[in-house]
Amino acid sequence: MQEGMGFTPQLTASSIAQILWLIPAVPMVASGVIALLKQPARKLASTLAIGSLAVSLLLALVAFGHVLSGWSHGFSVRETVNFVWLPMGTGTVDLGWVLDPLSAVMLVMVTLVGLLIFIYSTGYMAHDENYTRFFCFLSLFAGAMLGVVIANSLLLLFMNWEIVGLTSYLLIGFWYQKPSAAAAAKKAFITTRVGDIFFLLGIVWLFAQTGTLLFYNHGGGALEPDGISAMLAGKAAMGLSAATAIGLLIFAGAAGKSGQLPLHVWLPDAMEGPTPVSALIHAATMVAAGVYLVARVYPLMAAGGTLSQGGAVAGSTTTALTVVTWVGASTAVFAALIAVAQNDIKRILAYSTVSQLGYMMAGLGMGGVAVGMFHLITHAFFKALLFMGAGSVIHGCHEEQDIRRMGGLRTEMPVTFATYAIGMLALSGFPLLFSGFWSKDAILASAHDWHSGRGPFYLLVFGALLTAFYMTRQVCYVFFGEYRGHGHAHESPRVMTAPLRILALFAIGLGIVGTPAWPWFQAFLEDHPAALEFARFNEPGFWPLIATSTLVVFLGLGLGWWFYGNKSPRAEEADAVERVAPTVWGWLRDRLYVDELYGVTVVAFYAWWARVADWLDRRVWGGIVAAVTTAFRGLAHFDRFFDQQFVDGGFDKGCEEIYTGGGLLARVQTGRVQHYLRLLAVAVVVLAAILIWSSPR
Amino acid sequence: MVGTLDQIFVLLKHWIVGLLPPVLQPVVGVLLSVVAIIATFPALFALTTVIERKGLGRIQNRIGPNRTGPLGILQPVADGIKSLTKEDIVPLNADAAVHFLAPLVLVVAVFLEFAVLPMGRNMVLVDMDAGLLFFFAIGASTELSIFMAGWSSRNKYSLLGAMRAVAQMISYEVPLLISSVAVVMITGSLSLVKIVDAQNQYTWGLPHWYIFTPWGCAAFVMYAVAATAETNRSPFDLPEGESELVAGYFTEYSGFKFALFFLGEYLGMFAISGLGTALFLGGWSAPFSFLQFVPSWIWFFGKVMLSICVMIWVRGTLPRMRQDQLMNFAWKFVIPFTLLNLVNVVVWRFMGEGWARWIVCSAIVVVAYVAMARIGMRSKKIAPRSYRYAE
Amino acid sequence: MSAVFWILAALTVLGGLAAVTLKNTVHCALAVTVAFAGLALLYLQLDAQFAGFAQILVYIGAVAILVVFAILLTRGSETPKQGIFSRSWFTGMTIAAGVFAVLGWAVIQSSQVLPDETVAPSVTVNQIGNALLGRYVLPLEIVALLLTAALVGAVIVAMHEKGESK
Amino acid sequence: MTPLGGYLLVAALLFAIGLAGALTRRNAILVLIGIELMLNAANLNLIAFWRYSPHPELLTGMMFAVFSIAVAAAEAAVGLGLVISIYRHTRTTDLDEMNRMKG
Repeated sequence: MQEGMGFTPQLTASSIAQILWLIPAVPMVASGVIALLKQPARKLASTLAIGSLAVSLLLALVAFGHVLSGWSHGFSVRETVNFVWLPMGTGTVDLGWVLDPLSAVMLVMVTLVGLLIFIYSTGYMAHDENYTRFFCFLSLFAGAMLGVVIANSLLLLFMNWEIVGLTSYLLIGFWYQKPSAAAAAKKAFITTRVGDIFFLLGIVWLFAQTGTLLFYNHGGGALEPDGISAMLAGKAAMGLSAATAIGLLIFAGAAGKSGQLPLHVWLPDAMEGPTPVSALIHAATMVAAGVYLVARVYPLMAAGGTLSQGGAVAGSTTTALTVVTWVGASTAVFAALIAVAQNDIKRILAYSTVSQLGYMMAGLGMGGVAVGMFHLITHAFFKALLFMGAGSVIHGCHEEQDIRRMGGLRTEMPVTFATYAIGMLALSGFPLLFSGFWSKDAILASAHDWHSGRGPFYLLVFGALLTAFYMTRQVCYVFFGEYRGHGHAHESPRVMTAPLRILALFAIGLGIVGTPAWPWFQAFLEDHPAALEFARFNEPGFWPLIATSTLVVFLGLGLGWWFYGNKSPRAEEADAVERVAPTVWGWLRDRLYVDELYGVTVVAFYAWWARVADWLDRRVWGGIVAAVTTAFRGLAHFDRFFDQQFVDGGFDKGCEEIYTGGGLLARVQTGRVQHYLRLLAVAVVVLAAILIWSSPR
Repeated sequence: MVGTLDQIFVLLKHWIVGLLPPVLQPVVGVLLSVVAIIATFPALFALTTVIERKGLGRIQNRIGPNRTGPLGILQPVADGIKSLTKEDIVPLNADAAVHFLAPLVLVVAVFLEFAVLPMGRNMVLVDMDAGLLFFFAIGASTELSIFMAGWSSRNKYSLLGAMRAVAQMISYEVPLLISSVAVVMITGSLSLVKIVDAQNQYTWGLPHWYIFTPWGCAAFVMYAVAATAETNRSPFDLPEGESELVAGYFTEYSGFKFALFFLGEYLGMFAISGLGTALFLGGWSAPFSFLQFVPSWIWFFGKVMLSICVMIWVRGTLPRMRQDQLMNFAWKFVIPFTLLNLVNVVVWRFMGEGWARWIVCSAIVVVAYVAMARIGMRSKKIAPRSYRYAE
Repeated sequence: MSAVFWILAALTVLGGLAAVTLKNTVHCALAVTVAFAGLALLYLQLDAQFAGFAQILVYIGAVAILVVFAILLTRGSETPKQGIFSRSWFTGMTIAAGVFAVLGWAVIQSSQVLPDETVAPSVTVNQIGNALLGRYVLPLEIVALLLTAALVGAVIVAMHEKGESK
Repeated sequence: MTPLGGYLLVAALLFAIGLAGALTRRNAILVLIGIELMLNAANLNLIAFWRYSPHPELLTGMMFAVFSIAVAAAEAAVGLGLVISIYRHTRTTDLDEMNRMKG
């Protein structure tokens, strides 16, 4: 573990760390209770869910405060509580949880955003008949996510990871009556599974290498120097060290969860789920889980490279991080490109999410934990804001999702518009004012002075341009021009708009904790004291960078406005960009044919393989089974014969004997009370006589 | 002087016994008291009949018997002579032996009941340790005689009357017993003499009669109800409801046997009111400390006659009950209430001296009464009686 | 052996005999009542006041009445045409005689070892009450339970079933 | 013949009478009466033994009798109830005709 500036690690687990497990446990229990509720118990269900998450939020805040105080007193707080879960042979499999800056920050973020989303859902799902089921899933999801966050053991993390996957499946397929929703759920589940397989392999391999699954265990953990060196010692194919291989495997899992390039296909389809779900899963928490995982195992990723203070790899980077970086960067651009040509309001956001996740990955790869996590946090807030804004738009337009059938909502839904605009500006990184700008800027900065090549930098800048462009496009479509949808749009209820306002505040305000001038957040994550020094502004190449990103953003906004500003195109007529470059537009609209590609390759292969297996089943195994069956039936026939002839026969004989015997005895049972009484009396006489004669005189 | 007047009968008895040879003394002593009882109560019975008839007459706005003797005082004598001289009819296919035995059993049993009643200071025939138990045991055996009467006279009215009477007496014996158990629980003795002694003390000139305690009052009311039912008095006089079955179980009796039954009934009344007096009204003790100079036996008989007059008054006032009402009243109100009252007694007994227990126990009584009345009322719909043929 | 004892014994035994031999069922019931009364007096003779009064209260006050009711409810008062004794009455009598012979013989045999006249125990009801709620409280409770159960059971057994035509 | 012996004899006689009644009468109710007599005989025994026991102040015998009186009352109630319900089904109380339960 990193020890900068003579920070002394604090080892003893404090009371709050002891009860840290409550944070995930409370919502899980709540979901269990809700699962037992009857369908009409709506109010109770939502109250339970929200209340439980509020409790978790309080606990998380306490934990955060604890870490904060420890940090400000110059400790690097990392408190772990481990216990033996499964002793096997000589070794044991331990589970445990950890409280350190990383998990503390994540805890606060997840609980806070989650709580807001819960409140929002009470309004959004108000008319759904399966309200209680929804909240059951929601709180189960929240619990699992929190479990992922606090896990100090890869295994525990993986368990919660899988629960998260399951709940996301349940939630995406919440409206399972819709075939598309069911399909989307299946797709999400399977696609993430692909990643998880690699993840599991990585876990096993790691266990084989280090003999423990704990991250930190007072020097005995996998991520502590001994474990790292143990993994570095191991060798994998192609001259890679085991550490790198494991890192890549785990990254594959992360990529699956947070929709990185090869495995991103499920995320856009997952928009079939209810909007709060999209906000919860695809903005704030689940997809962030991947990023969080990479951040969590960052020491492993960075293994081999020389660690500077703050854990960012100085000098020559490592293979794993390079991969992460390139995947992230390409995902960012790729998804942004697709997002340009989508018409479904939520799909656009989904693709933007994918690209933003790409940013985070790239940030992790190049700038270290702090950079990536900072963007994760800010993004979580404004993307949740955007999704929920989209939700309220959809709500207001009578479940219409096609942006070409909206427009002019600026006047009908002022609150939504204002908050949405804030979110959009934050996302596209409007200079100085919004949090998105600072986090993205940090990533760009780290990309700019990355040692192995400028490629990612250019990609990311282009991505930023696109981001600004498609967000502008969307906003123009939705809020400007005149209303083109059916019916009359209306503003959403307070219970939905209130969370929007709060999130909007965060979207603006959160930037200040991470400005280059006062990199408090980074400092907090990297365990060295934060200092306010404007000197950083004068570093060479700082202003140019700011200027570039600002320029890019304005360019994107301007282009967007120029194409779409205030002219409200009908649904049937061609899109503005389409008129310019039809072919490109076609590709983009069809999402660069990735799905189709998978369709003809992977899916087709599996289908063929399934047919083969089917043939095997029917012909070969089926034949064998049939043969065995006939043999047994023959045996059974013989058996029956034997039974009927000998066993039954003998038994019947015996029964007859007993029956006749009983008949004889039954004669005594005359059914007359007095006869019984008579026998009794005779017995008395005999008994008394015996007593008298036997008694000594 | 006061003492002598108080103890006059006791002294008289001792004087007479003193004249005899010691061999006979115990026997004669007992015999004398028995004779005294057997002489006194029939006389009271005669007095009561005339009081009742005249009282009822007044209540029903008549004059009542006023021919024989001054103001009809001699009416009972006339009745007696008449019933003695009348022919004694036994129905043809009646069960003669039982028909004959029934009234005897009744009268004998009732007379036995007086053996344990303290009728004044030192004036009790046998001071049994289990006097109360004795009283109830004997009282229970009167039912049998009534059944004998009803069954033996081969007459549906008599049989029905007997059945009603027995059922009613069994039902009301239970509350009678339980409400007296309350007293026993406080006094800690089954002997009536001890019970009366326990009540014969005064604070600020007021006696410690049990009727003046919450539980005692409740118990006494219940006792009074049960007693009227036990003696087949109105409003519980279904067994001899003239309008329904001619005269109940002694329809087929005439002449002297009838008189015996009549006597038996009134002796029963005396016995029950005597017991009630002993249990709740302080027996022979004076109502105020300054009245103690009055002889104790006067108080006893005064109280008995008073309660008899109340019974007559009730008879003249209340209409007769219906059979199902009777039973419901017994099993659904009286018995549960008396049982609750027992709990109340326990509370009283263990709360110790002081005003607190008065409040608590009274509260319990009132609450219990109201609650049970409500519950009882809920089941049956009490509508104003509708006259189908009148008006 | 006081004369009183013999009188009471005679009363009891005769009552019992009448109860089992009389033709009319109701007479039997009344006779058995006499036997009960005799027994009660015997108890008093044995200085068991409480038991005696309990006997009167329970048997004469309750059981006898019950029996009488049962007789009337089952039309038992008219005598059956084929005699009051069951077909196998002779064996019954002999067996009963045998039992009496055995018991009586046993008593006679052991009469000389039996204790002779002893002082009458003076038992107040107070002591009995204390014993009932002290040493014998458990049997008391059990008996209370039994009586309740018997009450309910008897009611249920004898009650008209619904819809049963009568 | 000691007094206790006398009581025991009376009890035995009563028991025999009760038994005879229970064995020979047709009417179920009378059989019950016989059984009651037997019970009473037993009670008489108990009380007699108590009276002449070395420690009568222990009250054991009399308590036994009192309890058995209570139990007998319960028994009579249930028995008669049974008889009545039997009578309701088979319009008779004649035991010679009640042999429905023969094996």
